[in-house]
Amino acid sequence: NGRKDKNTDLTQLNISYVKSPFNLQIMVMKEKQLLEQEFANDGIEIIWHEINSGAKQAEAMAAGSLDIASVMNSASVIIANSAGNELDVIDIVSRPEQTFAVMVMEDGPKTVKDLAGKIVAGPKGTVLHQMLAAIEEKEDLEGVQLVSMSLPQAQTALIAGKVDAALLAASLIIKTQAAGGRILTSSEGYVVPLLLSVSPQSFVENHSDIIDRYTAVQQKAYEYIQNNQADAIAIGAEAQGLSNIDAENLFDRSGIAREFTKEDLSGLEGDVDFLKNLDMIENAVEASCMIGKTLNVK
Amino acid sequence: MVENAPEVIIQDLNRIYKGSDEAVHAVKDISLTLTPGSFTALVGFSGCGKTTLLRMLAGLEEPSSGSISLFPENSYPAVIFQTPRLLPWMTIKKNMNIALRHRVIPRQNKREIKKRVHAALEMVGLNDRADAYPHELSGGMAQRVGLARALCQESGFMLMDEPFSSLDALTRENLQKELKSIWEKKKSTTLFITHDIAEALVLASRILIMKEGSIIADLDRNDWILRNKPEAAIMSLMNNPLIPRMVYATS
Amino acid sequence: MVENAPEVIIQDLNRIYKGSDEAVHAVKDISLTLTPGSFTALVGFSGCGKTTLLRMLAGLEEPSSGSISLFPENSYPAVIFQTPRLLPWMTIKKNMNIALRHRVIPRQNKREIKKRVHAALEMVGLNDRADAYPHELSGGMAQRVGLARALCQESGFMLMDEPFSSLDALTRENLQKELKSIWEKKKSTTLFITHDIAEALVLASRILIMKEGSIIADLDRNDWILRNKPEAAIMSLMNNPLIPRMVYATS
Amino acid sequence: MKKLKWTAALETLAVPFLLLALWALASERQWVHPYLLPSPLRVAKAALRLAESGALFKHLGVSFQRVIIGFFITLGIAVPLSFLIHSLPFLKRLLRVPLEFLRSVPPISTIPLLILWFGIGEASKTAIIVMASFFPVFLNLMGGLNNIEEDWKELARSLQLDQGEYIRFVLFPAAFPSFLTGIQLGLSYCWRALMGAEMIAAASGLGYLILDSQDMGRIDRVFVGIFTLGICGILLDKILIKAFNCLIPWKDLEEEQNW
Amino acid sequence: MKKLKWTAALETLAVPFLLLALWALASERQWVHPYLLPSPLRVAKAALRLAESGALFKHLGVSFQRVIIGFFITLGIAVPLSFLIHSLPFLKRLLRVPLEFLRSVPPISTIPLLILWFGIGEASKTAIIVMASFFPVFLNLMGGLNNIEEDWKELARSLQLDQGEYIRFVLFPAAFPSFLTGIQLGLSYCWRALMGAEMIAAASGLGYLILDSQDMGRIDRVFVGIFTLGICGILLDKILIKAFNCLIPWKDLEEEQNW
Ligand SMILES: Nc1ncnc2c1ncn2[C@@H]1O[C@H](COP(=O)(O)OP(=O)(O)OP(=O)(O)O)[C@@H](O)[C@H]1O
Ligand SMILES: Nc1ncnc2c1ncn2[C@@H]1O[C@H](COP(=O)(O)OP(=O)(O)OP(=O)(O)O)[C@@H](O)[C@H]1O
Ligand SMILES: [Mg+2]
Ligand SMILES: [Mg+2]
Repeated sequence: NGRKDKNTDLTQLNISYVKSPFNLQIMVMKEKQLLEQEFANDGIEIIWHEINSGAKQAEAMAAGSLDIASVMNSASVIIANSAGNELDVIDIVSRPEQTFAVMVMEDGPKTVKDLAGKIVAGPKGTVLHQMLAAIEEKEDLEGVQLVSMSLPQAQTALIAGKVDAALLAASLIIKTQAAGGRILTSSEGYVVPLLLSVSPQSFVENHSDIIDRYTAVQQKAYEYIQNNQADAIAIGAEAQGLSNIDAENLFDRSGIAREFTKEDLSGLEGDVDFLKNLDMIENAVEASCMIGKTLNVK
Repeated sequence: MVENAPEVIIQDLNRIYKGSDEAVHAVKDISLTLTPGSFTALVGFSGCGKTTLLRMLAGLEEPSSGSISLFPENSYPAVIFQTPRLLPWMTIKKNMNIALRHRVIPRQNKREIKKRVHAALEMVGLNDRADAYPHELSGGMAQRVGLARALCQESGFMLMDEPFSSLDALTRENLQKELKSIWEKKKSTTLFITHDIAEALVLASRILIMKEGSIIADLDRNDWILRNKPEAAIMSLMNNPLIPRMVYATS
Repeated sequence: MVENAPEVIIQDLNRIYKGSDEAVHAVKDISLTLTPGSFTALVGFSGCGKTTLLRMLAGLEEPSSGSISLFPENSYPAVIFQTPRLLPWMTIKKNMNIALRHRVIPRQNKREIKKRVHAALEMVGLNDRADAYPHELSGGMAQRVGLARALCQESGFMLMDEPFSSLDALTRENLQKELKSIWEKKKSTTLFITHDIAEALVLASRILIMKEGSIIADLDRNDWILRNKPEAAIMSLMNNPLIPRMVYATS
Repeated sequence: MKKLKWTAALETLAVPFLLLALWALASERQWVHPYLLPSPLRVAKAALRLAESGALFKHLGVSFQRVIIGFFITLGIAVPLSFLIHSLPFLKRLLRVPLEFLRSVPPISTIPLLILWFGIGEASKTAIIVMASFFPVFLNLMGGLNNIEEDWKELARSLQLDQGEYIRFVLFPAAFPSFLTGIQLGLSYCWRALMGAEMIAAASGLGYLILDSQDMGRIDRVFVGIFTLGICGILLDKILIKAFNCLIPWKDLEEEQNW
Repeated sequence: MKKLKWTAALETLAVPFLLLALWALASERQWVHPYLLPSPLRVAKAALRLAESGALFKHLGVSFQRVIIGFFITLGIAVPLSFLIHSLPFLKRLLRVPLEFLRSVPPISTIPLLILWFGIGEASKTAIIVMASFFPVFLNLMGGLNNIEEDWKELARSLQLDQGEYIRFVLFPAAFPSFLTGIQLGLSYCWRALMGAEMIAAASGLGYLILDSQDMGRIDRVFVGIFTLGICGILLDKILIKAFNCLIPWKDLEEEQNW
């Protein structure tokens, strides 16, 4: 009953709408209005906010402007939590091992080993950075120099021949391929990136039923995708303004996931260590503390 | 209509400019009373401090020491500056209008304002140029607009700094007559700076001669010294470096 | 030194201003020759077109029609404007200096420039204010600086627009004398606008009377009409509305 | 007269056409990678596609509204504030340091605070635009007000103009040229600020179009966005000047325009 | 006199202190999420940490250099260009459209082109700064030049000043108040542009510090960056005015300063 009271205060639900890299569940949920239908009877209005950046979603949640971040990468979640912005993982969206890649131009380094001593462009402190660090470690490379820039700039710098390699994701991979680029390696075998749904801890505590219903809807979207793959991909293509072929390509790389597993949890722990080792977070956080109380780790 | 004309009492007035090169003692220890409704001319060499004195009376310059008192206190002078000072972004008519907004009561009385502006421009012979902008006027025309603006304020206190300097002899003579007749009707307390001694003699009942910041002579028009060849007399007074402070008016 | 003084030939000169209210025909069909080394005074009512004519001679205003020719062609006038036009961001000395940079050859001759500036300021009695800024001067002082600036250029062609209008009688008389003696030495072709007919008679050998844009009389100082009461004669000429174009000089 | 107009138009458009030709040549000859410098034709096609689908107009409309609102808020703060500061010296001493401080702070650096105060809706976007365009308007107007000639102040005093009349008849007309520079600069900085503003949770707008196209690797659309911004900037500037021209009869601003 | 100075300082610092107190109170009472508004103490600690490690000075040094270089390039282009356009009207007609266009284009939207032309080194960062600060300087100077009184032009003509003397003695002094507004605005926009500039492959600089800290959720460091920018902006402005004061003896700029 107490819960019900809290529900009645809630007249709107602010959710971020993150399309890229290729978060098909979210796109299906929004385009098919699954959440709107779910909450229609409670008089809860769903408000979508298009925010791609993890950092900005974290800020918006701290400000109370955002209740659920539909997709955040694990690094952003850890960084926010470490800085005292308590956010809980409420669901998994995908493990996009194929979505992130090191790319070079045709005449660039031939193998991963050739990256030694090269200049690589990409965003610092993200899963891409983590991927590069993992490659360096695993392949025992020396002198790889990361120049920090955003993805579009990294792509431009690569194509303009100003850097030897670039860390890219999703659409930009396809576009770079079209522009004569080549995938040197994806993150597969080096790191498992995690894309997660997140909500402020206070919100999870006060509105666990809402969270449950949200994850259930996301589950429904997942099932819809499995059962009507072509339709779903068409929705994604429409939402992102891509051709169906590109969309399918992206979908195949997106590694969409159904449930948060024990491996994911240890992956999250690994991410914490990575960020800590690079001095990008000050306070280590327990991975388990970031798991929302509603989340069922399988 | 002397009720509107204030009495002006100046006591030990001094003005020292701290210039970029040296300090200039522009007005030195001037004490003076302008009786209500009097017309006083102020003459003196270029740079002797006439404008400075007038500006202090107009409240535009702070005295370095000394005081200026007006009775009644709320008297406000109509000022003619040494340069015409017409706002370049307004037509002549508009320039005149804004001078009247506070003078014509009730303020809403647009017709009265219009009438006065018309009459004043008529007097200076510029009615046909009412819609021109200041930069389209000749030097003398601009000066006449400045005069018209001051006269149409119908103030009981007039401060005029060489209002006729850029006018030809005939226009000047006509305007002197106009000014005289207006003053005769209105009897405003008037201080009139001029370089033309004949003009001072025609218009003023009292003539002050200023030199190096001081009033060196204070003459009444009926003074014996002005009986014959008054111009020569005034010139010689102005020229005499020895006179400490001669007040002929009292003699 | 007449070699530097140009001959000025004005033919069918017209100037029409398209003002914001109405068109003004400021100069009407003027044809005129100023002989080399002559001193000509130009008198007329306020707004009759004197300044416009002078500005066209100075090359500051385009004629609407007609032509102005100078012999020799490269003559450049020293101009005294109706307002002093001193650059407010420079001291008096600097204002004078920049007028001389092109006149003193070789240009590097700083000493010569200094000497001339000193002499010119001396003449107008403002040497002690050489380091003051224009806004620190009285109206008459600023006008005298304008005069000094034009005179120190030592040009063979002088255009002066009421250079003494804000000066007291004595200063004016002194400067008239100075100007006369300079002109006598240098014999520049000079056009001198004034409102003071006595001044025109003292200085000029030829007097032009302008009315409503036209030259209505062209008098030589020795003309019979100026034999007695010349001022009254000129005034009556100026006033007569019927005279079409009287050229007395030739009579 | 007609001929004159022709040559004027020719001169005006010469450089743009030259640049266009150069661009066409550069992409034709593949001097640079065609991905980074798409051909004019491709950009035109992208523009057409965006226009046909109506997306371009939606983006434009949204951004236009933001620019207008932001600009008028800027005017609404900067104009009264500068007149107030001009007439009340203690306000100047009070506000000097905070305003000087804000002057060098990049609006986008304050996004966390803006989100905190204004949320992620329109308000914080508008705040970015206001911050970006405030100082050109404010400083220019202050400059204009402070450089007014002493003569006019004295005249106003001697004519006993009250504060309102003084502002209307003397202060504002005298400061007007500077004010004009200020609003022209301010308006451009409104357009420019769109990118920063639409970084915050936007789903449409020209800034969003550019950002999103960059993310999606659609450089042709980035160009469409840039051109739309540039052209709209020119047009809005013209309209604004015309509007001010109607309000202020004593000057022909189109001629007066600083350039 | 001493007392006067005291009250002046008090007035100047009143608002900053008030804001500081409010901030302290807000974070003490936890009116807002401490993640978005860290306490003054935490910000001070972060600043101290950054200062101790020398990182802050490194960032500051790098950014300062970029600002200075960018600003002088802006001056170097805008000043001669505006004088040229002022004296050669055909140049105005030629360059009008391209410059009007650029006026509303956000510098950061051109990053792809800048990377293409200038690479990822200092040049493209400088280009961003120049683009951001060019128009305030240019438009203000144009405004100043075009609003010069006809009287002075005539005087210059009648004194036969040559072009150089005309510029030196007449044009520049007359346009100076506007120019001053322009450079003050330009300088602030240089500081502001650091964020955009240091988006391009930077590893240090205050803009980078802010961006990186935003990404890393270190809002306390964002504040350190903002404060450093704001304070350095004030200081550099003061120094610049002093320097100009030495160059230009005819005015006391510190008093003349628009505010
Ligand atoms: N820029 C202008 N635009 C329009 N009309 C003008 C302009 N300059 C002068 N005029 C008009 O031309 C006529 C002649 O003016 P001008 O200045 O030549 O007179 P002036 O003889 O010098 O008079 P004053 O003795 O008063 O100086 C006047 O009617 C004046 O209004
Ligand atoms: N703002 C100022 N700063 C410094 N000195 C000034 C200032 N105004 C006037 N002076 C000086 O004060 C003295 C008197 O000037 P004032 O203008 O009163 O003379 P004036 O009698 O009106 O002369 P004129 O007949 O030439 O107009 C002059 O020496 C002048 O240089
Ligand atoms: Mg005076
Ligand atoms: Mg004249």
